[in-house]
Amino acid sequence: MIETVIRKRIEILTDSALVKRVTDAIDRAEITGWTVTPVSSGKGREGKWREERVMGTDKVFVLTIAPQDKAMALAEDIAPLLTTHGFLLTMWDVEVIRGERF
Amino acid sequence: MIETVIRKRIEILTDSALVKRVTDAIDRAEITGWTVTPVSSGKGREGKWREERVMGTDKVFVLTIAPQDKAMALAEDIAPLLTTHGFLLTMWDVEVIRGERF
Amino acid sequence: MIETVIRKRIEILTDSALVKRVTDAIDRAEITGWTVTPVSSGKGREGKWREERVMGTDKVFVLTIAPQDKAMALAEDIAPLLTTHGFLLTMWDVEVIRGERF
Amino acid sequence: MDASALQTFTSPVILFFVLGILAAFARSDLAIPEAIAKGMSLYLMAAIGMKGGVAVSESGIDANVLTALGLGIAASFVMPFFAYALLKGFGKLDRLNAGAVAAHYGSVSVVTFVTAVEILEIQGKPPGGYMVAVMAAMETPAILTGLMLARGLGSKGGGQSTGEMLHEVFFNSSVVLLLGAFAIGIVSGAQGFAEVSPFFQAGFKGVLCIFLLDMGLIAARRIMDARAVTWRLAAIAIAVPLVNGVIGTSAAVALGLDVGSAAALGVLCASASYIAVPAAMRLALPEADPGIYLTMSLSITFPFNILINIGLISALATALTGAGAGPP
Amino acid sequence: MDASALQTFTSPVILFFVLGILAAFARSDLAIPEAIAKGMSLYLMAAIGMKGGVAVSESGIDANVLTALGLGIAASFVMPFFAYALLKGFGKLDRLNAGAVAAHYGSVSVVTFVTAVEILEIQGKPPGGYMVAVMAAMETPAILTGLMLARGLGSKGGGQSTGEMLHEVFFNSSVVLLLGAFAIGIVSGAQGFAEVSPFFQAGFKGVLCIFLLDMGLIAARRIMDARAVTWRLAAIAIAVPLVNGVIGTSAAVALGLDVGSAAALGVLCASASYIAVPAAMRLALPEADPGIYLTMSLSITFPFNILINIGLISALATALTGAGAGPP
Amino acid sequence: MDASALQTFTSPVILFFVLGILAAFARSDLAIPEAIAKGMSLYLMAAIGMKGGVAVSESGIDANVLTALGLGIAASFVMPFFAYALLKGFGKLDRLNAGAVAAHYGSVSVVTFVTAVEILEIQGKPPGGYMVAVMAAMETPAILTGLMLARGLGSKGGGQSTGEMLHEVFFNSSVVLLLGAFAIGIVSGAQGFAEVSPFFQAGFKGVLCIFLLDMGLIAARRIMDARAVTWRLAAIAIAVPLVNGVIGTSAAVALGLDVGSAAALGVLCASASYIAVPAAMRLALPEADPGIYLTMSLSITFPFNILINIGLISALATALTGAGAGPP
Ligand SMILES: Nc1ncnc2c1ncn2[C@@H]1O[C@H](COP(=O)(O)O)[C@@H](O)[C@H]1O
Ligand SMILES: Nc1ncnc2c1ncn2[C@@H]1O[C@H](COP(=O)(O)O)[C@@H](O)[C@H]1O
Ligand SMILES: Nc1ncnc2c1ncn2[C@@H]1O[C@H](COP(=O)(O)O)[C@@H](O)[C@H]1O
Ligand code: NA
Ligand code: NA
Ligand code: NA
Repeated sequence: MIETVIRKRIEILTDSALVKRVTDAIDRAEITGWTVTPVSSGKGREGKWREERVMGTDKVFVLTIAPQDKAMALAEDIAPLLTTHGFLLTMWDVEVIRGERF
Repeated sequence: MIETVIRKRIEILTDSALVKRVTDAIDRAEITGWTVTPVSSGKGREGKWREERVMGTDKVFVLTIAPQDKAMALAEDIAPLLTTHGFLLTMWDVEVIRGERF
Repeated sequence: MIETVIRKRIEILTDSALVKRVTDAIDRAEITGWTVTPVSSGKGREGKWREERVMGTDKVFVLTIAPQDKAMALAEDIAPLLTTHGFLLTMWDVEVIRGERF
Repeated sequence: MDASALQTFTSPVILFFVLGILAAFARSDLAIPEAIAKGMSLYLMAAIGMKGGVAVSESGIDANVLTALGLGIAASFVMPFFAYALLKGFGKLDRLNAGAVAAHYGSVSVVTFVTAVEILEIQGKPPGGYMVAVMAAMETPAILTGLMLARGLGSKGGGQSTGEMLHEVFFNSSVVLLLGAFAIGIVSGAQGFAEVSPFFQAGFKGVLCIFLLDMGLIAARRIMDARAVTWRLAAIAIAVPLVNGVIGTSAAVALGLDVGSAAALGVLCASASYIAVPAAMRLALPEADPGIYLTMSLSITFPFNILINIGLISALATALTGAGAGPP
Repeated sequence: MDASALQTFTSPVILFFVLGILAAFARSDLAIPEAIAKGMSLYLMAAIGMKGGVAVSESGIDANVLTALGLGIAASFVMPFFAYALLKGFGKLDRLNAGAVAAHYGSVSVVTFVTAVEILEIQGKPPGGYMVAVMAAMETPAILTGLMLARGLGSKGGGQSTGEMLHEVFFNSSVVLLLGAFAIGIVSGAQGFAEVSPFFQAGFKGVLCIFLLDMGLIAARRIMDARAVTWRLAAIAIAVPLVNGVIGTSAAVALGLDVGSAAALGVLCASASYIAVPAAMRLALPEADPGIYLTMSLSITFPFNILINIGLISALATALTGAGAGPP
Repeated sequence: MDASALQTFTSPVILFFVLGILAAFARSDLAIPEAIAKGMSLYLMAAIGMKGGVAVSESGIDANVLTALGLGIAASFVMPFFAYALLKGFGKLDRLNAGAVAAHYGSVSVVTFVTAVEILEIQGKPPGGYMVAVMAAMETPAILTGLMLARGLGSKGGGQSTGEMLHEVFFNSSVVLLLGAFAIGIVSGAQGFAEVSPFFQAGFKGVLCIFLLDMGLIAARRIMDARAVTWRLAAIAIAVPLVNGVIGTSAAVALGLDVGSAAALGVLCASASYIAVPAAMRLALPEADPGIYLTMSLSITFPFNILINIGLISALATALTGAGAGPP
């Protein structure tokens, strides 16, 4: 049977203009990589938003797979941004194949 | 160390024309927000679909982070839609930072 | 109360040109369906990539919900592709409603 | 059929559609990004709406306009009954799916209409500008008939409330854009249109080429994946547009429409919706199977109309009005 | 106002904007794909930039150009102070939000400018090509003033470093594309432009129609969802463009600009950014509420300028220069 | 080089490419949405294909066409050997990556060709319409040679089956669209093309401007992120197009092609694929490093060809044919 290991999957909802700050933090945490996926619209405390690509205030998800310790270091590092910029961070355990890559 | 709390993450695959029914249900469950992400194509019991934006029969994911009780209330509320419209609902536990927001 | 069952959610990051190989594997594992979602950019061992739709080297996520045994069969089946093509596979347990569909 | 029918098949518009079909059957990975396809469909509706409005601002509104409008609306209401009977009897569909499919055949396809206008213009029989308004008016009634047939009178089914439903139907994006652009055409007139005609007029046929390339790809791919459509249903998807086309054209000629407008009305009757109605059905009749109604309307009726039926209807209108004799 | 004001309302450009607003209020699902909207906005900037550059390559650079540039930059620096005072006093905003909103009113809206140029050209008062460079130059100074007002001198707030911030502001995509295309227009001149004018010139108004349709939809939907904007703020979103427009136009006339350029400068002063500045504010003042600044600039000031204020400013410029008497 | 070379640098097409490169180096956030870029690339292929087909429908097929086709196909098969030797020897790549890169240099870049045609037309040396078919025919052979070099004869590697591979290669979207549009051009001829020429012809150069803006951005950003490309590989990415261009042009002139067609064939030989071949390599040689082949072909060879090599090849063709003497 194929072998899997447990890693943290972290997903961060962020303004697309601020992706670089998040990925810089991921690089600082020495995580091997990240993936950005698009987001269409949403609602939060600040109301609804959608179709804001023209205004440059649209959002994306940045997701990264990392071992527990690096994941926590990353969360620690970007916690201030969560508060000032209203980012959303969720993380949970996933099984990955070829865990030596992460 | 940064503090995290456990919340449910619910993801609902729905026709993009029906997003409003799902988000209305989320609002009814008094969950603080939701995020919509795009979907490209898929296959289910009714066969494959793709590139259906012109036909208006394309799909999206609606995701929302909520405490256990509200999550269950939401699931209860939209269960009929799952059956009639063939929606897909998955949910799992995630750690979030700044849990007081959800 | 509404009834949920536990299933595996598998997400595979793959080149969009190779989606068919992944979905063929899903069909072979006799899983009921799959959903493809878009990806914008990323960074891995091979460096950054983005906006590569013109070059046809862009990526997508293929996600599928399956019972544990079929999920493992699928993982087993596409493990070689993970190595040769640098795919990313994560999987975790989720609750689903109307579990008889999966 | 005369030389003009052949001319159709050397038009790039039709040839790009054929290219799309062939590419899909050859399993090529050719694909137009969805956002581009959606943008082109909005463009085509805005352009056809404006052009119609400008034409009406020139010609004014006369009895013909009202005749065509009345005929179109009546046809949209009534045609689903005929289709429904065929679908339940010969086609062996249940009530729900028969009603859903019938709605598609009562309603109209914007792109079929647009392609017909191009072909009729090449053949020297341009339809009246008001036909755009007729088209917009024909989108909706069939949806109501189809729902009634599917659900039975009175019952509401698992879908949404009727008020919500009607709102969806009357304010769906294609109706709003077509009628909105039509109104803009009327208000701004030929002079106002001149400013924007390099965009809306000059680019029109080229965009239609690429859009039909995409529709060819989508239609052919869908039929390759199709499982739900039997040969009986396929036969209906050819028979209904044939019959509806003949009836629509004949009625239009009988009521005095000119050759181009009569042919256009015939094409509208013959065409089956694959944009507005599928979306409405997902909302109102979610239990109906898109695998049936989309495949029939998009993958069988649509290509049949584009490649064959428009030519037949045009020839019929010419024969019935005796217009073929004069110079085009 | 004279006949030309009415003419504005029969222009498709304006009518599509109105259609967008009405469709949104009717809760239609009409929507332009985001990628298309973004593409159109890039197209409009490239085209207006090039056209400006070509015009300057013909006319050369004279004292007027420097006057207009100086006036525009000064206005962009200074206008936020006036808006800030009003927003804090009458508008009851806190310092942070008042500064963020003020930055929007000091900066400019490309689409408002583009629409004004179209209207002024219809009215026979085309502004000088160099006004594009003035517009690009006016985007940024107001951001600096707004930040200073919001944060107080010296403090840095929770945002990014000032260096990073300045880089963002000077190399943001609209400044780069406008000035880049402007430079290309100057280098390639009328001859080079001729090659590409079917794309950049002929298509321009049509693209502007569809883009304004989208802006109408977005502006109206935003105001329907809005909660953060009080009547006081709504009043400010009308008053500031009125006052800024009058001041800008008068100053431009006083300094000797021709009627079209003076009106264009007035419109730039009156317009509020809803592209470059909101993006900069999310970076630099993340705690400020986009629900306030976007709704004010996009949903109130922008439609007010398009539908009413451009006409007023044009009339004012004509009156002040006495240009209305001669043939257009 | 003469005045016409300078003229190239005042063409908006080239200037927008330079703007893209500069904007990326200045770390501006300017970006074209992917869907738009993809749509433009499809548009360019459809348009160039049709134009070529129409030209052939006018000129007919003669011996030159077959000469050019044969020469192109032979070049595409043979050129990878030379590149492979250089890449393994001087470039120090392993067999796998050397084969993958070599395939790129044997194949062609559509956009390089399109840009060359624009430049050659400005210089009064338009290539024959059939060169589009030559281009399409040159896409594929190099892929087969490259795979053979990378894998050795017979072995199959970790990739897909050869049948699947060949299908991919012959029905990939650019081959299908180019050849399909070429066939449409032949069938519909100049008359059919006239209907759609405002879209496919008039808009062409403008779309090319924006597309090259995007390619400039992408090429420059990729090289800023690049790590896998050594100075040896960078030198090869300049040397190969230089040598291939000279050989291709000389052979074409020797075989009697006219000056424009010979230059176009030289450019095809010099150009390196960054669309069809990278996609094929991901499928067939997934272990090869895209960081090497994409960076070399897209970020070094492509700009070198656009900015310098097209001009050199054009001058060479003129010198060899003695065509420079006559009026353009
Ligand atoms: N740790 C990670 N977390 C999330 N995505 C990753 C990670 N590592 C790699 N990726 C994604 O997988 C792609 C291929 O990775 P690689 O094969 O390492 O170049 C990258 O471009 C990223 O999109
Ligand atoms: N409970 C939630 N579940 C999912 N997404 C959320 C939730 N709350 C907020 N969001 C997303 O986060 C964005 C910013 O939220 P806020 O800062 O509360 O305005 C919203 O626009 C949503 O896209
Ligand atoms: N097992 C599955 N895993 C992931 N997505 C699925 C699965 N089954 C169905 N779907 C998605 O749900 C949509 C509707 O499914 P169905 O109602 O079965 O046709 C499909 O088109 C897929 O996008
Ligand atoms: Na019909
Ligand atoms: Na202003
Ligand atoms: Na080559």
